[in-house]
Amino acid sequence: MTLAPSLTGTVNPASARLENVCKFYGEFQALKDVSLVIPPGKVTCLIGPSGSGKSTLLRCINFLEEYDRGGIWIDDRLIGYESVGGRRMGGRALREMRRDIGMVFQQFNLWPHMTALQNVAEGLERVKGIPRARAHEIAAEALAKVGLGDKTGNHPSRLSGGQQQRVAIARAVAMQPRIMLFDEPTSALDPELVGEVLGVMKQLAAEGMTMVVVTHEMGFAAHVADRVVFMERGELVAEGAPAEIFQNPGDRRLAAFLQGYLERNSLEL
Amino acid sequence: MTLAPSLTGTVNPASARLENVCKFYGEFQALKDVSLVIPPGKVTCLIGPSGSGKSTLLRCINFLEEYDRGGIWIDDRLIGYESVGGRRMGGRALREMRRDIGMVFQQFNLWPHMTALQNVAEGLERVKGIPRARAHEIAAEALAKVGLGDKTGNHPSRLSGGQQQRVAIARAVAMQPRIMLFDEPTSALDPELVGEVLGVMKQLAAEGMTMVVVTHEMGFAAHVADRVVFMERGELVAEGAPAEIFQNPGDRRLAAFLQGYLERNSLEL
Amino acid sequence: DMLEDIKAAGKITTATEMHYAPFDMLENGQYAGFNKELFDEVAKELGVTPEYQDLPWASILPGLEVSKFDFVNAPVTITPERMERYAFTLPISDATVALVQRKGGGLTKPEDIKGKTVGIQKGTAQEKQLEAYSETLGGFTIRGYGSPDEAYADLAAGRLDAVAGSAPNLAYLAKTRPDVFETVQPPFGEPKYFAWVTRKEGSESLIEAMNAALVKIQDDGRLAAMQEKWFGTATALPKEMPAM
Amino acid sequence: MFSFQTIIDNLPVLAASARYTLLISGAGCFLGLIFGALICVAAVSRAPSARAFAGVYVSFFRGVPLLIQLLLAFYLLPLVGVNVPALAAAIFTVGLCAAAYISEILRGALNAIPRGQAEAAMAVGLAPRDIWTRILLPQALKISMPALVNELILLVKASSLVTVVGIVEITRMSQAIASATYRPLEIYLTAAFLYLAINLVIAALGRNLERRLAW
Amino acid sequence: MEFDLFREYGPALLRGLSVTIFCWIVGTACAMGLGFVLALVHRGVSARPLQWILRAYVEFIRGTPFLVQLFVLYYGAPMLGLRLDAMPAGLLGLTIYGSPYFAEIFRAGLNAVPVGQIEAARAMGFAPATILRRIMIPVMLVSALPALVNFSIILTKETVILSMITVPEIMFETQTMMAETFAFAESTLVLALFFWVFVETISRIGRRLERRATHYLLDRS
Ligand SMILES: Nc1ncnc2c1ncn2[C@@H]1O[C@H](COP(=O)(O)OP(=O)(O)OP(=O)(O)O)[C@@H](O)[C@H]1O
Ligand SMILES: Nc1ncnc2c1ncn2[C@@H]1O[C@H](COP(=O)(O)OP(=O)(O)OP(=O)(O)O)[C@@H](O)[C@H]1O
Ligand SMILES: [Mg+2]
Ligand SMILES: [Mg+2]
Repeated sequence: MTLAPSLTGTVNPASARLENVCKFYGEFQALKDVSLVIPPGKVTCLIGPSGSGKSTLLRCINFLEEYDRGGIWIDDRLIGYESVGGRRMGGRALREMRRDIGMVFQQFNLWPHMTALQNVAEGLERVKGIPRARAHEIAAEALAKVGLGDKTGNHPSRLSGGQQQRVAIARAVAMQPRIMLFDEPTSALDPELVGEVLGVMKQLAAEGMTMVVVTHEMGFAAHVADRVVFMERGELVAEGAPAEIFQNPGDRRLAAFLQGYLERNSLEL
Repeated sequence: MTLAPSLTGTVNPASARLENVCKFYGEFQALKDVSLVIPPGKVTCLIGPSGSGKSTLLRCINFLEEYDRGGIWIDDRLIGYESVGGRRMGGRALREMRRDIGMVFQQFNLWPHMTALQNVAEGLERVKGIPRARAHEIAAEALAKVGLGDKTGNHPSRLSGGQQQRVAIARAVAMQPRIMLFDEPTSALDPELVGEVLGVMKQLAAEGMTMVVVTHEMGFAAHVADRVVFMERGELVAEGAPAEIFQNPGDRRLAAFLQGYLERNSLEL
Repeated sequence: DMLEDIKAAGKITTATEMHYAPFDMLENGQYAGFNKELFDEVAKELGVTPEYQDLPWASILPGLEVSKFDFVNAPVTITPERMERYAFTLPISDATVALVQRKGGGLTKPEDIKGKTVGIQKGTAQEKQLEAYSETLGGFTIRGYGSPDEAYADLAAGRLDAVAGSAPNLAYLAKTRPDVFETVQPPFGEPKYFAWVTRKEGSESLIEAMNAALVKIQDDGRLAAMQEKWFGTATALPKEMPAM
Repeated sequence: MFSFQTIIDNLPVLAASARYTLLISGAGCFLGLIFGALICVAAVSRAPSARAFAGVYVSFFRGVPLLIQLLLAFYLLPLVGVNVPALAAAIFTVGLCAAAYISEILRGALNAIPRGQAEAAMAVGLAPRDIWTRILLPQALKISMPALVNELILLVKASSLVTVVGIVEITRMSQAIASATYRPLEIYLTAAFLYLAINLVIAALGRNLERRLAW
Repeated sequence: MEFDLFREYGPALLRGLSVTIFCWIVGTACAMGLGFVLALVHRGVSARPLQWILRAYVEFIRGTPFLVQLFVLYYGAPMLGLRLDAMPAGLLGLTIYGSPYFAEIFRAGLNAVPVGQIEAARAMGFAPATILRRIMIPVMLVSALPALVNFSIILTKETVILSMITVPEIMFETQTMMAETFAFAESTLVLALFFWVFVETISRIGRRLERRATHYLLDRS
């Protein structure tokens, strides 16, 4: 299931920088002064308990969620606002920035009225302006690579959970973004597929795509990530190379979070 | 996050028996002559690749999906049809059977117009006839037990993925069914919560509830399951105690499926 | 027999469309008009109480046919075709066709409308007369309307040069809105009359009794008083069915 | 030209006639919503006979103009020996007709509700009545609220057709006054404002409910 | 029943029929177009004053009877110097009258499109017009089509009111026939039959469109 170079190509990776990002839902503060540098061409894994704000953070990076304070820069260009605390950015400019940012949603968000193939081809046609026939070719290839060669004609309602997730991944990857945001991209996949999808991601990483991955797969974080970021209750609590985070979890909360993970995941009885 | 006995009580576990169950989606055969006995009071884990028919099988057990051939018996009562190959069962009888069967869906299927609390209380009120105040009490307790004590008033749209999944679990568990169908109940949960939810399930198992769990958590299958069933392409390929399945995967496809799982899930570098 | 039934019930039920001033209209929500006063008198002569009902024209004749009421006390122009289908009383009013124009509209006599546009309520006996008149005059445009109100509105809006209708109606219109409308004298065409109608079956004796009452009311001067009140002038009505 | 005096003089009579408009449209709305929901349930039922019934119902009540339905109720029913009072005939006809439209609106809204919603309810063991009243209809109501308000407003205005059975409501009264005073513009505008007042209340209620149903 | 009548009045009725169908097609298309634009403006513009004007327009037009609107447009507007012929006035009237209803139906439909689907398109850098055309409209139609068909059917009946301003549509011609011949039962029957066929045709087309729009939904049981 490795994607051919024709699909991913070699991209010019983008960097991202977050400074003091705050996000409120009414009274509730989902992000508390998050500052973070996402280096270009590296894999950054975001781990943390449920409800800690991982998805919110990811959604702020492509400005699907409007952050309330602070700033997020993609390659030194502020996203969403004209200046920190200033007016909202124009639609066209935002759109241009988003073309460089791919995203795989936690709930997939496939378009129900399109087949798997159309879901993947749509962006190629409409955003990249690739002619229909060629777009369908690329889409079919991308779907075959995630093991869905025989389901290209199925609508999402006629796909299993894991199949839907793979369509979502193919849809994002086929667009060849410069930075990719994955929100739990393997949650619905079986171990075998997890392995293959992680393989794809490793390959993308190797080709230099910047990646931010929210994941509960500690194994993936440990093996693929260049940096691991641990969040809790909207705060960035720990950050470091996988070795630091997993072998010497200095923070008490991080240690508690990781505890018991290993024992549960062994197949020995 | 262990559920108090008051919530789960000690249930009278139900058994289930599948015989030559076939399910077609148009031309596509999703289940191929599946025969399986689910012993009462035991945990049966269903594993297998994405698209192999696990969800379909689970949905046939409570007849949300109408199977086309064969029969499924809950405690020796055929579900869905009056006799094998006969007429559809009456609505009332089906409803009565379903009251004994709990289900946690792969996509949660929370009711968006109700708060987390109402989602859990609804069935208690309407199906079990528990008075509103008491039902809310029980629901609040159940939510607190899955770590959502502070989110009872949130609508699903204002919950994170993992929080939604926990509401779905609380909704099913609070009904105290005699047999429970879990479709990847921990897919959206972080490792810490996975541990806790598995704890709840272990407790339920200990209290004698029959459980059928579709899972990609091989660790859980290995540690909690009494029986493990491996499916592929709609077929039941292997079945046995966890020790047999995981330590001596006789079947070639099963072996391939399990391979690489362990290495990926270690945190060593 | 209808007369016996009505006498036995002590009342006569009728229907009319209560917006055809000055015959049938609402004054402060109450039914009023020449028609009502005249019918009140006729009912008194018959010794029954009248019951009035407002219905749109579209459901009046169908309602009559399924006996929802006994009588149509709307002013219906007597024509040969209608006489084949319904039973008419003696005339209750003149219905000869006349013209009304915008105030200061420049028509001094009916003949002036040659080459101009005239509005008329569709399907009325007056429409037929107007068509005949158009032929004799050598042509003017006729526009049909669902009700006279719309024709008057279009006259005020300037799309029409004149509206044709029965002389009493138009006289009342000009009297009520002298700032907007004025009549064109004199009426033209053959003399026509309004009368009331009912079903044919079983109505001979009823019609006879009503005709007798109408003649009596005219003879003792009550009719003339009502005509003065509502039309401004009194004119004698035929005491026998006029030849059509 | 424009005479406010005419308006002032006739407003009380017109306003009084509004009670029929209110009565017929109010009762009609009520019947329409209830029957509409029931027809909608039938239309998506798994029983072919129920579906067929809903199909014929909608086809008849949408296909035949309300005016003619009223005439039928008023003039045809007596021929077969059913003599209903005009007001009852009017309310029922208006309500049954609205139900056809409302059922279609709700059916569309149901299409937008994910299948898993009803499945979750069935899995919990809710009875069909509860599935409809607690899970499906509330969501359908939210989705279709603007279209439902449309329908109710149309119903208020359609209540003017009951004049054919001899009920003098706002429209009829204004026609009568217009032809007595020869001031149709003034009178019709007044009538329009009465309708507007009623409909603004409905629209405001609808918006309020729509906001409350946000989740 | 005297069906000989139709030999004499047939041609006029047929003419009326085609006028009705013409008015309906043009009026509905224009009203739907204007309504869609209104719904988009409502959704896309957050400026308070504009929202206010929009609401006022919708509630005002929706809240008053078509008869009165048409009356004012045709008989009242000349007082202000705007004199339209019957047919243009009728079509303009239908457009204005229908637009707020369609606007509300479209608004409801667009609101029912799950946000996630729009977000997915936004995240990929789709232009707003593309999102509208490729994602929102197809998904919106699933819930809105029955209501759209509903109101289009209602408009067939509102075209009857155009008879009031002398547009020679079917009601106008039938009234003529009715007044001249007293053939009430026959006329009513003809009218009913015509509308039934007309409406049935529209709902058939609607159902076909609906089947196409919802083809991806699974049957619900
Ligand atoms: N619209 C909203 N209104 C109010 N609170 C919200 C809203 N959306 C999210 N939240 C809250 O914000 C917090 C962060 O949510 P987020 O989805 O970012 O969590 P997460 O880290 O992705 O969790 P998970 O691993 O469960 O997906 C949660 O506690 C959630 O309840
Ligand atoms: N309505 C449908 N029409 C056609 N095919 C369907 C339909 N629903 C499911 N399928 C197919 O049936 C197969 C089994 O689906 P199912 O959801 O049971 O898989 P699964 O084992 O649960 O997979 P996953 O782990 O990805 O959730 C899949 O290949 C899917 O594409
Ligand atoms: Mg999340
Ligand atoms: Mg599944």
